Amino acid sequence: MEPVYPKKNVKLLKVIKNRTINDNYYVLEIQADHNVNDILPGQFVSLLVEDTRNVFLRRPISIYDVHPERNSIDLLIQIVGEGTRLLSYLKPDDTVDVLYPLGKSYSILESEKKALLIGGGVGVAPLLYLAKKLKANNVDVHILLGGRGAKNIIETENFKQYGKLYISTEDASVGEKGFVTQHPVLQYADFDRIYTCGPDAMMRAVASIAAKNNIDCEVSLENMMACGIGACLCCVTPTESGHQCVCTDGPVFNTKVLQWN
Amino acid sequence: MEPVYPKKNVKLLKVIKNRTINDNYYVLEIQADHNVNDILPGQFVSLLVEDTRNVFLRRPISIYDVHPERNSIDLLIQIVGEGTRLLSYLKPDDTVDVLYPLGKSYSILESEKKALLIGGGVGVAPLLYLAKKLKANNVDVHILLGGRGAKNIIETENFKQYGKLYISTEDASVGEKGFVTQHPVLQYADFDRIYTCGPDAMMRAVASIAAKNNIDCEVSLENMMACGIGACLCCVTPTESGHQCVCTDGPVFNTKVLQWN
Amino acid sequence: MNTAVKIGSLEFKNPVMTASGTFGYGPEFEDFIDINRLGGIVVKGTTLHHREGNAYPRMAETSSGMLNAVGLQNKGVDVFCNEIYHKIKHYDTNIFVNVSGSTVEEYVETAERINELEYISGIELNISCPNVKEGGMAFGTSCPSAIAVTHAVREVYKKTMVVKLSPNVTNIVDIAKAVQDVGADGVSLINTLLAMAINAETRKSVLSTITGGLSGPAIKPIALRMVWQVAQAVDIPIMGIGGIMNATDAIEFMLAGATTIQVGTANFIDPTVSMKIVDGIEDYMIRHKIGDINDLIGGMLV
Amino acid sequence: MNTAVKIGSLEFKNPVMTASGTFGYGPEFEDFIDINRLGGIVVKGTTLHHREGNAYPRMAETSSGMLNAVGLQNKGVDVFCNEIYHKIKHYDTNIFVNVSGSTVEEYVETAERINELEYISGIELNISCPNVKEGGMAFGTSCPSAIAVTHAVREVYKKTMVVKLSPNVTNIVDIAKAVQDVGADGVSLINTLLAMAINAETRKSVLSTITGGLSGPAIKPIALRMVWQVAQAVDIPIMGIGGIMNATDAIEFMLAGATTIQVGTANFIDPTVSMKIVDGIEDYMIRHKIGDINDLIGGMLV
Ligand SMILES: Cc1cc2nc3c(=O)[nH]c(=O)nc-3n(C[C@H](O)[C@H](O)[C@H](O)COP(=O)(O)OP(=O)(O)OC[C@H]3O[C@@H](n4cnc5c(N)ncnc54)[C@H](O)[C@@H]3O)c2cc1C
Ligand SMILES: Cc1cc2nc3c(=O)[nH]c(=O)nc-3n(C[C@H](O)[C@H](O)[C@H](O)COP(=O)(O)OP(=O)(O)OC[C@H]3O[C@@H](n4cnc5c(N)ncnc54)[C@H](O)[C@@H]3O)c2cc1C
Ligand SMILES: Cc1cc2nc3c(=O)[nH]c(=O)nc-3n(C[C@H](O)[C@H](O)[C@H](O)COP(=O)(O)O)c2cc1C
Ligand SMILES: Cc1cc2nc3c(=O)[nH]c(=O)nc-3n(C[C@H](O)[C@H](O)[C@H](O)COP(=O)(O)O)c2cc1C
Ligand code: FES
Ligand code: FES
Repeated sequence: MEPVYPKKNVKLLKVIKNRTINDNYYVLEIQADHNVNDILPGQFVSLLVEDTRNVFLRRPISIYDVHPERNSIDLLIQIVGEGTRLLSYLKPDDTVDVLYPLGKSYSILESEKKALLIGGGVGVAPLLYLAKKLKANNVDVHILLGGRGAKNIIETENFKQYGKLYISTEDASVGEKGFVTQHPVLQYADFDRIYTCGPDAMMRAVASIAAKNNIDCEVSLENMMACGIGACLCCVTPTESGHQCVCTDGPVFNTKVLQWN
Repeated sequence: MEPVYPKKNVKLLKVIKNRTINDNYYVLEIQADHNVNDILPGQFVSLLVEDTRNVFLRRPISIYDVHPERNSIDLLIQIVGEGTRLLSYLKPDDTVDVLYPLGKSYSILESEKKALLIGGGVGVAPLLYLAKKLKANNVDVHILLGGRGAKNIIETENFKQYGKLYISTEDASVGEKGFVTQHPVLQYADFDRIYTCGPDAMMRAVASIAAKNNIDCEVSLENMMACGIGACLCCVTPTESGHQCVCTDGPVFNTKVLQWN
Repeated sequence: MNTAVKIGSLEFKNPVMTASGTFGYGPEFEDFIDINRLGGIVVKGTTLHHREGNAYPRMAETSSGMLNAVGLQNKGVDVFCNEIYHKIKHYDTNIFVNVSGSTVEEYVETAERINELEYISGIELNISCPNVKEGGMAFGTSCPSAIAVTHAVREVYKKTMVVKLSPNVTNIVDIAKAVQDVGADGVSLINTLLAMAINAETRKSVLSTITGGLSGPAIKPIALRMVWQVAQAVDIPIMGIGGIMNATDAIEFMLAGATTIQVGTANFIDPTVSMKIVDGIEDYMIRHKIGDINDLIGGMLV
Repeated sequence: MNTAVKIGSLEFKNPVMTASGTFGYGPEFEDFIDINRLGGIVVKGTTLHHREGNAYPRMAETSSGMLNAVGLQNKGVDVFCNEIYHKIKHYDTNIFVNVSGSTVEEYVETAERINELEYISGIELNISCPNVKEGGMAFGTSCPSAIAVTHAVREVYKKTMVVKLSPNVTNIVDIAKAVQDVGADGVSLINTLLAMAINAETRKSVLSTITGGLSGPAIKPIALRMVWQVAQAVDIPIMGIGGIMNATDAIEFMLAGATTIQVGTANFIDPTVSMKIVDGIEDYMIRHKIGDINDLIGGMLV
C-alpha cells in the first residue's frame, strides 16, 4: 500500500543550528513550516544555493532526522564540492530555500520483524530517521555503518539509540576490517529486510547478498537531479518497467525492480 | 608632462573598515600592498565580486582617499545594483580582489592658483583625494557638491578640511536650490581650472560653462568597463584623436579633447 | 489593464507559458502553483511510439546553465490521449502538445491523434530536439526538411500549430520564414543549443550521449537575438524561450518581439517561478503605465 | 615532463595562449605576468586600414558572460608593423596576428604585410567577427566564402596560418574541413556567438549595434562541443577557445581534441589567469602522472 505523502512545498526556511561533525560533515537543523510528523523516512529535500556561477541547480539532501517537538528537520551533509561547501557556511537565523519533502520513503517492517540497515559514508543520512521509525514500530533494528576509515564513521551515538550498532572500515581504524559486505553480521542472514544507502558499488554488493539469501532489500539511490519533482526526466534509473525517476519513483527502490546487471 | 603612474597589480587585499554613510552609500577602507603615496587623484581600482551569476565582470571604483599612515585606501561606493550591494556586505578582515591603481589622474594646479571642484552624487568620490593634493600644493580650493536632495549630499565634513564648501540640491533641502550649474559660485568665473565628476549631463553642462568662460576643465568619465587595463577596447569615448579608452587614456580627460557635441 | 495576447485566433490570458520538457504534464507542479493562472503550458515532447530516452547520465550542470540529454522519453501518443490527457484537460489554460518524430509520417500520425483532443489548444512541432539520433533537430536545421514536416502536419492538424525552431543554425530567419510560408501559425524559439561537458578528473564525457542541449540563463542573450531577428522578418507571432528566470527577462523577450514567453529551466530552480513572472509582468505594466501588454511586443527602442 | 605542443612545424612551449581582442598586444599585461611563459599570444584583430570600431556602448554583462561589439577597432596594419610590432617582437613566445578584412583583397594585403615580419609566428585568419557590417563573420558562415579567403591568403602567407571559425553556423565541421582542404595549418574555435541584450527599464538595446558577440563561461559547453566535433573530422590541429577560466577548463578542451587553448574573457576578470592555467596544467599532469601533454589531446574516454 502506498503511504500518504505530504504535499510538496518550496519555502525560505530558517536555519536553527549548524553543527560541525568534522572537516567533511555537518548537520543543518532547519525550521520546517508545516507538520514534520508526516515526513517519511527516505524522503529528501532540495536546497537552493543562491546566485553562484557554477552551482546552478538545487542540491538534493536526505532528511536525516525530524524533531516534532520543535517542528524541525536535520540534514546531514558531506562537503564534496562547491554547493555543499557553500551550504556549510549557513548560520543560525540565516534562511535557505528548501523544496520539500520529496521522493518515496522506505517501507516500514511490521513489528517484531528483524531489520538490517547498512550505510556507507554519507549514505547513513536517510537511515537514522528510518531506524527511529522502525524502533517505534517495535522492529528489531541492527545497523551496520561502513567507511574508508574512522573519520567516515560518524554519528554512532545517535544511531545507537535505535538499534544494535556494527562498524566496519576498510583500513580497520575502527570496527571490523573490510567492506560492509564482509562484516560478520551479514553472515547471519536472518533479516526480514535489508535497507541500505551508500556508494553505488556498495549498494549493489549488498543487494546481491540479499538476493542470494532471499532477503527483501530496499536501496536509496543517488542521481544527478535537475528538478527533484519528476518534471525533467533527467534522474532516471533502469527498472523492470523502464526508466523511472529517482526523484519521484524513488529515491528508495526495492532492488527487485532495478535492472542492476 | 605625464605623471609617473605606479605599476598595476591584482591582489587579494584585506578590508580594514566598512563605514555606512546611509542606506545608499558606504566607505570601504582597504589595506594596500604597496606604497599608496604614489597613487594619484582620479585613479581607480577595480573590484571583483566573486562567484555570482550576474555580476561577472569587475566593478570600477574611484579612489576616494589614501591614508599613507596605515598604507590604506578608501573607496566611497553607492549601492546601485547587485555588485555594489554585494560589496557592501564586506566586513573588516574579509578579503577582496583588487586590481589597482588604474587610469590617468587629474592634473594638479600650480600653487596659488584657484580651483573649483564640482561633484554630483557619488561623483564626489575622486574629488576628495584631489582636494587634499591641491591643498597640499597650496591651491585655493573651492568645492561644490550637488545632488537631488539632502541625502545625496554626503561627506561634507571630510571635504571641508580641504577647501571652501558650497552645496546645491534640486529640492533645496540643503544649500542652494537647483542644479550645480545654477549655483552662484559659478557666476564668479575666476577659476583657473574646474574639476568635475558626476552624472554625464551635469559634467557636460559644467564643461560648457567652463568653455564659455575660457576655464580649463577636467572631467572624470564613467563607462562600462570589461578589463580596466586597455585590453578590451570596450570603454571608449570619442575624442579629437578618435576613440580613446576611458580606463587607460582616462577616466580623467580635459574636456577640450572630448567630442561632446 | 489588458494582459491577454493572441496567436492566430487563440487567446492567452497572459503571455506566460511553460516550456516543453521542463514542466512535465502539469500535475507535477500542482502542489506549488495554480496552473490556471498561466497563459499556457506546453507538455513534454510526445512521439508516436513509447520512447525510453537516453541512458543515464542525462544531465550536467554548467555555468549559469545545464545540459540535458533526455532524448524525448515519453509513453507515446496513445498513452497521452488515453490517460494523461484526462488528468489535465480540465486546466483552464491553453495546453499545447510538443510533437516530435523520427520521420514525417510519425509527426503526421501523432498530430492526427492530438487533433482529436478537444481541450488541447494546439501543437508545438518540435523540429529542434538535439538529443535524438533520428529526426528531431535534423528537421529543423535545413529549410527543405523544415518545410516538408511543417507542410505535412499542417494538412492534418486543424488548430493552432507553432513550430519550435533550433538555434543550431546559420540563419534562423530563413527557417522561420520557410515554416511561415507553409502555414505555421507561429514559431517558438529557441530550443537548446548543442553542447557538451567533460569531467577532467575522470576524463569522461559527462553525458551518456556525449553531447546534449544547453539551456538556462547562459543562453538568454543568444535566444533574445534570435527572437529579435525573427521578429523583424516574419508576420506570425513568436513564443520566446531561452533562459527566462524572472519577469524582467520575460519583458526583454517581449520587447524583442515575442508575443508569449515560455519558462523552461527556471521551473527546476523555483517551481513557483511562473507565477512570479505573471505577477512581475503586471507590476512592470503598472510601473511603466502600460495599459495593454500588446504594446510591449516588439517595443524595443532602437 | 613535456608540455610542448606543435601546430605544423611550429612549436609552443606549452598549450596556453591568449585570445585575440582580450589581451591587447601584450604590453597591457606586462605589469601582471611574464608573457614569455605563455605558449603564444594572439594580438588584437588587425585590418588593412585604421578602424574606429563601433560606437559606445560596446559591452554588456550577461549571466556568466559578456557581450562585446568592439568592431575591430585598430590602427591598421601599417601602424602595427611600424610601431606596435617593435614593442612586442622581443617576446619569447609565439605571436599570432589576428587578421580581418571587408574583402578578400584586404585580407590578402594585410597578410602580405604581416608575412614580412620576422618575429611573428603566424596569422589567425578571422572569418568570424560578428561585430562588423562587412566581411568578418560573413566569410566564416559559408563554405565557398571561407574557402575563397583562406585560399587567397594561403597563396601569400608562408608561415603558420590558422583559421578562426564562427560558431554561428549549422555545421562547423564542414567549414573546418573546407579550410583544411585549402591549406590551413590549423583552426581556432570558437569566436563569439551572436547575441543581444535589452534593458527592460529603458526599453533600449544595451549595445549601440543591437547585437554583439557573447563570450565567457556561458558559452564553454558550446565551444567544447564544437572542438570535439571538429577534432573528429579534421587532421589539422585545433586551438580551443571559449569560456576557459581555469586549468580544468583548459584540460577539458584538450581532452576534446584541442592542441592549444586560448584564454579570452577570463583575462579581464583576472589578468594573471593565464599563468595560473600554465601552472595548473602542470599540476594536473603531475597528479595524473602524464609525462607528455600530447597524450591529453583528444584523450576523452568515451
Ligand atoms: C536523493 C538524494 C539524497 C542525497 N542525500 C544526501 C545527504 O543526505 N547528504 C549529502 O551530503 N549528500 C546527499 N546527496 C548527494 C548530494 O546531493 C551531492 O553530494 C551534492 O549535490 C553535491 O553538490 P556539490 O555542489 O557540493 O558538489 P558538485 O561539485 O556539484 O559535485 C560533486 C560530486 O557530487 C555529485 N553530484 C553533483 N550534483 C549532484 C546531484 N544533483 N545529485 C547527485 N549527485 C550529485 C557529482 O557527480 C560529483 O561527483 C543526495 C543525493 C540524492 C540524489
Ligand atoms: C572609472 C570609474 C570610477 C567609478 N567610481 C565609482 C565610485 O567611486 N563609487 C561608486 O559608487 N561608483 C563608481 N563608479 C560606478 C560603478 O562602477 C558602478 O556603479 C558599478 O559598476 C555598478 O555595479 P552594480 O553591479 O552595483 O550595478 P549594475 O546592476 O551592474 O548596474 C547599475 C548601473 O550601473 C551602471 N554600470 C554597471 N557596470 C558598470 C561599469 N563597469 N562601469 C560603469 N558603469 C556601470 C549600469 O549601466 C547601470 O546603470 C565608477 C565607474 C567608473 C567607470
Ligand atoms: C530537461 C529538458 C527537457 C526538454 N525537453 C524538451 C522537449 O521534450 N521538447 C522540446 O521541444 N523542448 C524540450 N526542452 C527545451 C525547452 O523546452 C527549452 O526550449 C529550452 O530549455 C530553452 O529554454 P530555457 O533556457 O528556459 O530552459 C527541454 C529542456 C530541458 C532542460
Ligand atoms: C572584447 C572582445 C574583443 C574581441 N576581439 C576579437 C578580435 O579582434 N578578433 C577575434 O578573432 N576574436 C575576438 N574576440 C573573440 C575572442 O578572441 C574569443 O574567441 C571569444 O571571446 C571566446 O573566448 P572567451 O569566452 O574565452 O572570451 C573578442 C572577444 C572579446 C570579449
Ligand atoms: S530530477 Fe527531474 S525528474 Fe527527477
Ligand atoms: S575596459 Fe577594457 S579597454 Fe577599457
